[in-house]
Amino acid sequence: STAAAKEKPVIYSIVHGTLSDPFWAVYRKGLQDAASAYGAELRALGTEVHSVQGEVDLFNSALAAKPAGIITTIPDAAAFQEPLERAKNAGIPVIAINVTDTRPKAERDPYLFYIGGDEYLGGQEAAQKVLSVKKPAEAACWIHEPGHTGLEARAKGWTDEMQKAGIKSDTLTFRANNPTEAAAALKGFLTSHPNVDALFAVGPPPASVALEVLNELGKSEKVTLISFDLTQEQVEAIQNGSLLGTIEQQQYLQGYLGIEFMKLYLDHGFVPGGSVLTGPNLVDKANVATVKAQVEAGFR
Amino acid sequence: MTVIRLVLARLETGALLSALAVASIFALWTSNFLSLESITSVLIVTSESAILAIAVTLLMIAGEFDLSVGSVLGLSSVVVPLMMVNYQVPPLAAVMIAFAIAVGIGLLHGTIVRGLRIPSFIVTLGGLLFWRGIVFVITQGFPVRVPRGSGSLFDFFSYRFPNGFDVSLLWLIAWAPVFYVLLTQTGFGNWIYASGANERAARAMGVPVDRVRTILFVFTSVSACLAGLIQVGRFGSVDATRGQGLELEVIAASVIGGTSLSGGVGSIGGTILGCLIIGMIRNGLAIAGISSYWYTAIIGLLIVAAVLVNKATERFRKVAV
Amino acid sequence: MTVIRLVLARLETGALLSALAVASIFALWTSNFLSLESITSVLIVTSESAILAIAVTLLMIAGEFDLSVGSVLGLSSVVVPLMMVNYQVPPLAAVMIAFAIAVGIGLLHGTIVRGLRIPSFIVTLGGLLFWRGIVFVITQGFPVRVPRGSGSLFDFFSYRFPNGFDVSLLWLIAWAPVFYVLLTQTGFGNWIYASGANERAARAMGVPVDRVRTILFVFTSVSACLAGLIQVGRFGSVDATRGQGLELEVIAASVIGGTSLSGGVGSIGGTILGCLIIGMIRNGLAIAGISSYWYTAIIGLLIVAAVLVNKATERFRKVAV
Amino acid sequence: MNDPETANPIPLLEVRNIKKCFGRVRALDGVTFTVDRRSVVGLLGDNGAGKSTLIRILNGIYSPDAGEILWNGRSVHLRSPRDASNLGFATVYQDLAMIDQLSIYRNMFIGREKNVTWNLGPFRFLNHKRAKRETSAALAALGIKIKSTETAVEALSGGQRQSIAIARAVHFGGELLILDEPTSALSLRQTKQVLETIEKAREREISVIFISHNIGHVFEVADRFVVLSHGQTVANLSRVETDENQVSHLVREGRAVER
Amino acid sequence: MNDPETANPIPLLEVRNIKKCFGRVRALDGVTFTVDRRSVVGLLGDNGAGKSTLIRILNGIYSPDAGEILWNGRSVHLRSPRDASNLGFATVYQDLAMIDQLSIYRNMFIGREKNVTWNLGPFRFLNHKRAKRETSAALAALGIKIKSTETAVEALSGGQRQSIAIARAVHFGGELLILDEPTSALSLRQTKQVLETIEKAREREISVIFISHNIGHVFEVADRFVVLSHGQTVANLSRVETDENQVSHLVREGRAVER
Ligand SMILES: Nc1ncnc2c1ncn2[C@@H]1O[C@H](COP(=O)(O)OP(=O)(O)OP(=O)(O)O)[C@@H](O)[C@H]1O
Ligand SMILES: Nc1ncnc2c1ncn2[C@@H]1O[C@H](COP(=O)(O)OP(=O)(O)OP(=O)(O)O)[C@@H](O)[C@H]1O
Ligand SMILES: [Mg+2]
Ligand SMILES: [Mg+2]
Repeated sequence: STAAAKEKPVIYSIVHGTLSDPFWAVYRKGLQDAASAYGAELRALGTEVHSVQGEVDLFNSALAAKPAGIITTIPDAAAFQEPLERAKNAGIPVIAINVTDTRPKAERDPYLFYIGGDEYLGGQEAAQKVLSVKKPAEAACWIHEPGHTGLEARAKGWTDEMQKAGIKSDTLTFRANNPTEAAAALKGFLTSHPNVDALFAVGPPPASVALEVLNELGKSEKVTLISFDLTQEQVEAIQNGSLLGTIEQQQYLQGYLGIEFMKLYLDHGFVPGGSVLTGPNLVDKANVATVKAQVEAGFR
Repeated sequence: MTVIRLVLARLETGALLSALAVASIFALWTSNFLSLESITSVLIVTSESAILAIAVTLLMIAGEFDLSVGSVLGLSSVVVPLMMVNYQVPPLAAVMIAFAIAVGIGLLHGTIVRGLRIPSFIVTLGGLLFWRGIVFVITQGFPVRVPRGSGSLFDFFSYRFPNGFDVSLLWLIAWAPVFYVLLTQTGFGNWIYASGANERAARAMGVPVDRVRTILFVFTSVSACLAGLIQVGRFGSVDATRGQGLELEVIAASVIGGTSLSGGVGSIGGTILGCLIIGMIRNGLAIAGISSYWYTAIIGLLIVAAVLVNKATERFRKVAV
Repeated sequence: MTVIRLVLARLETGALLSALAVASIFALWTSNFLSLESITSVLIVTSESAILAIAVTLLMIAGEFDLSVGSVLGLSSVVVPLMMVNYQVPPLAAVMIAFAIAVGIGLLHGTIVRGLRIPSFIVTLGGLLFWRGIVFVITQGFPVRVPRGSGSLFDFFSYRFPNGFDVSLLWLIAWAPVFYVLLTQTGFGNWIYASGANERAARAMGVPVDRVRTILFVFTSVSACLAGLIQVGRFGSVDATRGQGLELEVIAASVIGGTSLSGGVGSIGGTILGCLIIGMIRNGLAIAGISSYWYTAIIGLLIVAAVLVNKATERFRKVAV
Repeated sequence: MNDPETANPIPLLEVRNIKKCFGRVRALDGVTFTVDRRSVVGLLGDNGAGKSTLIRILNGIYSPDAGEILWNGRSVHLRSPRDASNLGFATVYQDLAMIDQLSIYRNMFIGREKNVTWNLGPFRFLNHKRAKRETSAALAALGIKIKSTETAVEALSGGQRQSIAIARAVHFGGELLILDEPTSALSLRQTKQVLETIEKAREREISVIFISHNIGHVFEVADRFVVLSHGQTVANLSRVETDENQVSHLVREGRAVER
Repeated sequence: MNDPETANPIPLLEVRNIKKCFGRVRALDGVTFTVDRRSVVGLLGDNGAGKSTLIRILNGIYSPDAGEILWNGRSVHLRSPRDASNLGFATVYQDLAMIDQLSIYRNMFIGREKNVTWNLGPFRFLNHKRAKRETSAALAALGIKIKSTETAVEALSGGQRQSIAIARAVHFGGELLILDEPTSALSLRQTKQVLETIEKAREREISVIFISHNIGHVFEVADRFVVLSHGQTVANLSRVETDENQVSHLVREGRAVER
């Protein structure tokens, strides 16, 4: 068995944000579950704050460790071009997850294939869901980490879709690390924009703050709130109606499939025909009951 | 005349003028800034950050920094609900344990700074990373649901009255005078000023500088814990990033309130006003409808402008502590 | 004996010992730490941050802080490709404009600090927020890509040789000695130390403290610009968060390298070693595959430990600048 | 006080063979002398002789490399100025050691707050009024005129600062008053007052170590003259054994007159 | 130097009716005196009389509330110590103003680096060797013995520090040397050397303003005695007009003897 343990392939996973983010926690669980199922040695790394540069530096370090394979997000195709080429030259296979280079295969960065969702589509879907229940007088979308490419893409999907429907949508850029401050700012915004009756929170931290603020202002009815990703709090909010729904990427799959596909590639050279899409997936009152237990168990 | 002179002479006066200037700008700019809703939300923000910033101010007066407060706040915010949910620890016990941990962390920081003579900046930068890492280890990154059923306990930290005010304001009203008296009316307060203004002379005069600073490290950790608990009660869940970036903001509030980065100068009132100024700027801009990409830039401008008002009136203030 | 004494006496020696300690730990721990791949990637990271940290060190020796460097780095990184893409500005001109903007920002910060007597902490905290805000405004939050055709120009800042080394290392090798000579071999260097060690005495001795500091604010901005352009060259694109959080990291590198937060003490060599230490810790932990749970916590521990090695050998060093 | 016999053989303070090096500089290289009860010892020596270093050692700021300090006949280890002040030392340092930014009256009571506190249960609070009053009184006793005790020390003239440091030491003076060049910045008038204060201290059973380069001043008050040179005690003479000229010569040459 | 006539009626420095208040403290309340070429002016006064404040004004550290300073007959505005040193003032401040952490030789040349630089195209570099050599020479000229000029100033004794400050001022001394209590921490031997240095300066056509509380020392070298009291000039006497007793009395009482 010691020989088998030595055989365990080392697989790195690298993401462009802090793994202490709730989103990545679920992803990590997918990684771990698959790693123990398939006998891989997992090394999951993330930056301390959202940082493409920090991620590339981690990627370079991972290359130096000469692992069997790397699973990475590609938040910026240009920044990853050179490192990915080096990985290719070194014969280290790379699977992209979560965000990627969207160019056609011939032009894009050299990696095997992509497992993930599409942030922009997710934003659009959030807007469509809101539009399916009402036509907002004015809308807004809250990015808690301005400049974070994935979040910006979600916001853009929402804003574009709202604009198509002829609805003005503001973008808020308050940070949510200090929820009290964020709450005060959101209240200020809602005071100065009394017509806003649809709000898109691009992740769990702003969703949590928005739920509390709307509740305190007594505007839970008036302002339709929709969000991204899933936490227990969001599930409960969907159940009690204060949250219309949430878009998720099923990021557990990104982690689990990342390891699984990497193992399959390493053992047998399998490569799927195209991208494996794990999202976007809408969770609303209709299906929330089915995901609730999953959320509590850390799968969503 | 003498009264005016005396008022103008106080360190807090500059911060007060800055605060008034900021308030006037927003009151003129937007009609809603003086609404009850807006005032209460500014006060809630101010109370929370001031509870923390006051302790940080004392430490800065004594000539040291604590960069770890954000992480310690995160740790205590996470530990309490986690203990209650996962280990069925009774709420009160969980809170006591959190405070005990905070005391331990403060003692640890103080002891390393003092015993190993490593600059507090490095020790607490290490703390910033280490305690954040610990939060991550114990939560595995998952947000922790706050058991609201136990509302009764968290109400103690952050109950919201029907008129919109929050218990946190009462905490500040209770907390600030204690530190004010400590700083201005006790020998320990003397020692705080002396340690920061001239460490060598303070030692020569018999001030136990190391002990003073260690106690203040405990104060900052305990204040971070309290501020964390106040926040926990208000929002339904805590994630592992809670409190990130807070260290710079509380130092900024202190400095806006007149605290010197090189030690020896500062006041409780000034710091509270500094927190108020930051709170008003954030809230006022949002009310004024500046919420988008300009938001960050304009906060930067207004912070400098606020301190400018303070400086412009400084020459009237020339009385020693 | 005397040689050993002289070497031990230097400020850099402590940082060197810390660096060796960190390198040994990782070399023993993981087999790949000393591979070419690993060494080059540490050197790239070190060069980029050291170019910036050196200027920050000079400013800290002169007794001031610059918190805005991360934002200025972000701004100049964004401005160059943006001008090239949106306004068809020729690459060289775009780079010149970026440097001109950096000079302007440095002068502005220096002038506000000096003319309005606002603490540099506040001015550059304002700068941190303001310039970052401007980046958000001009990019609207989206990354900017560097036009490929212009590769030749950016190769000048960051070209990776086939053996893995990068031009940025040459920049550091060119940049560091200039500042080293400036600090140790010129009158201006004397003034830098004097301004930070005892501002009042420096003025009385005829040192133009304000001018010295203003020039150093320009240096930090220009260095941030250079570091930004090197990164643009390396990544081929910029996002709006580029450089966020960098201010604390470069200050930490300086302090690890022996720079005092209260001014008057510091060295170029120490700072480069400080950057190297941080770079090695990050790289080494990644190569060792430390569970991401513990990653952050262990960085914190190692930073404190690195400074501890430095301090443990301090008593051998007692020679003035 | 413990031993009120007049012919007490145990001196108040005994310094035995103290040594202290800074790197390769031997600041103190075997200093030995005693301070009797109710006596004023003049400590003399050229610049850099080691006088201030000795004073710092007596206050626990530096620890000696070798040697022993006996207080009332018992060996003591001084680890900080706090230890020294608990024993009953009160010192005016050559570099004064005051907190420039703080007011005069706060400087007066830093580290000595218990003298002006009132208690509320377990808590002790400063009595600012009393602190100011006592400060004014202490300054007046030394003949120092200062408008307000709320002035910051940094706003004072060199001599005024020095006066305050002396007032502080004298006010709390326990059993041993240590004055390291206390009159260097003082005007003639102030200096006279300080010399009188030293005389009065002796009358109040307080012993004094008095350092000065003005041998005339030292002669006005001291009972005993200890001369240091290059860190060594080169002379230890009682008033009756010597005269100003001999002492001057010893200080200048670092050794006795060749006979 | 501009005007080598011996019977020049224009004094080197003229201070006219200078006033300076700090809040409600009138530190200077109309000070007027002149410094002739090749003369030593003794500036005297009780503690807090305003002497150091005047020196700081002459160095552009404070700006006067009223009054005028004439240099070679022309009115000058001093905005910083740099201005003053460009005019040709060299000052020893009462609080010494040195950079403790830096070495002796660096302290010697701070703000005066151009004296020890070598040029490479447009760039100027410090010549450390020369700086150390010149420092050693300057110290030796004052009879100061210090092992290494690389020692940090903070490691020096009080008197050694003061000697370095004097050496610095004397070494660069332009046309006016301003010494604010330069001998307060010096031993007899050092003091003598400083007084001799003052004499020599006068011979080298350098004028001196000398502040001290030791009237004996002032009498050894000064040609003229200016006495301040409560910020006002209460006497301005040439050596021939007065004696030590009268000056002592003036300093002590702040006014002339009642006749
Ligand atoms: N911290 C230190 N580090 C290194 N050397 C020191 C230190 N303190 C004092 N010295 C050296 O020790 C010697 C004695 O210094 P000390 O201050 O005791 O002299 P002193 O007798 O008080 O002289 P003065 O009359 O000038 O005050 C001097 O040569 C001085 O340079
Ligand atoms: N920065 C300041 N702020 C307020 N008051 C000051 C300041 N500087 C000096 N003073 C006051 O001005 C007066 C004159 O002080 P100055 O230092 O000129 O006296 P001096 O003649 O040099 O005395 P000494 O002989 O003691 O050195 C003093 O009463 C002092 O308290
Ligand atoms: Mg001495
Ligand atoms: Mg004076």
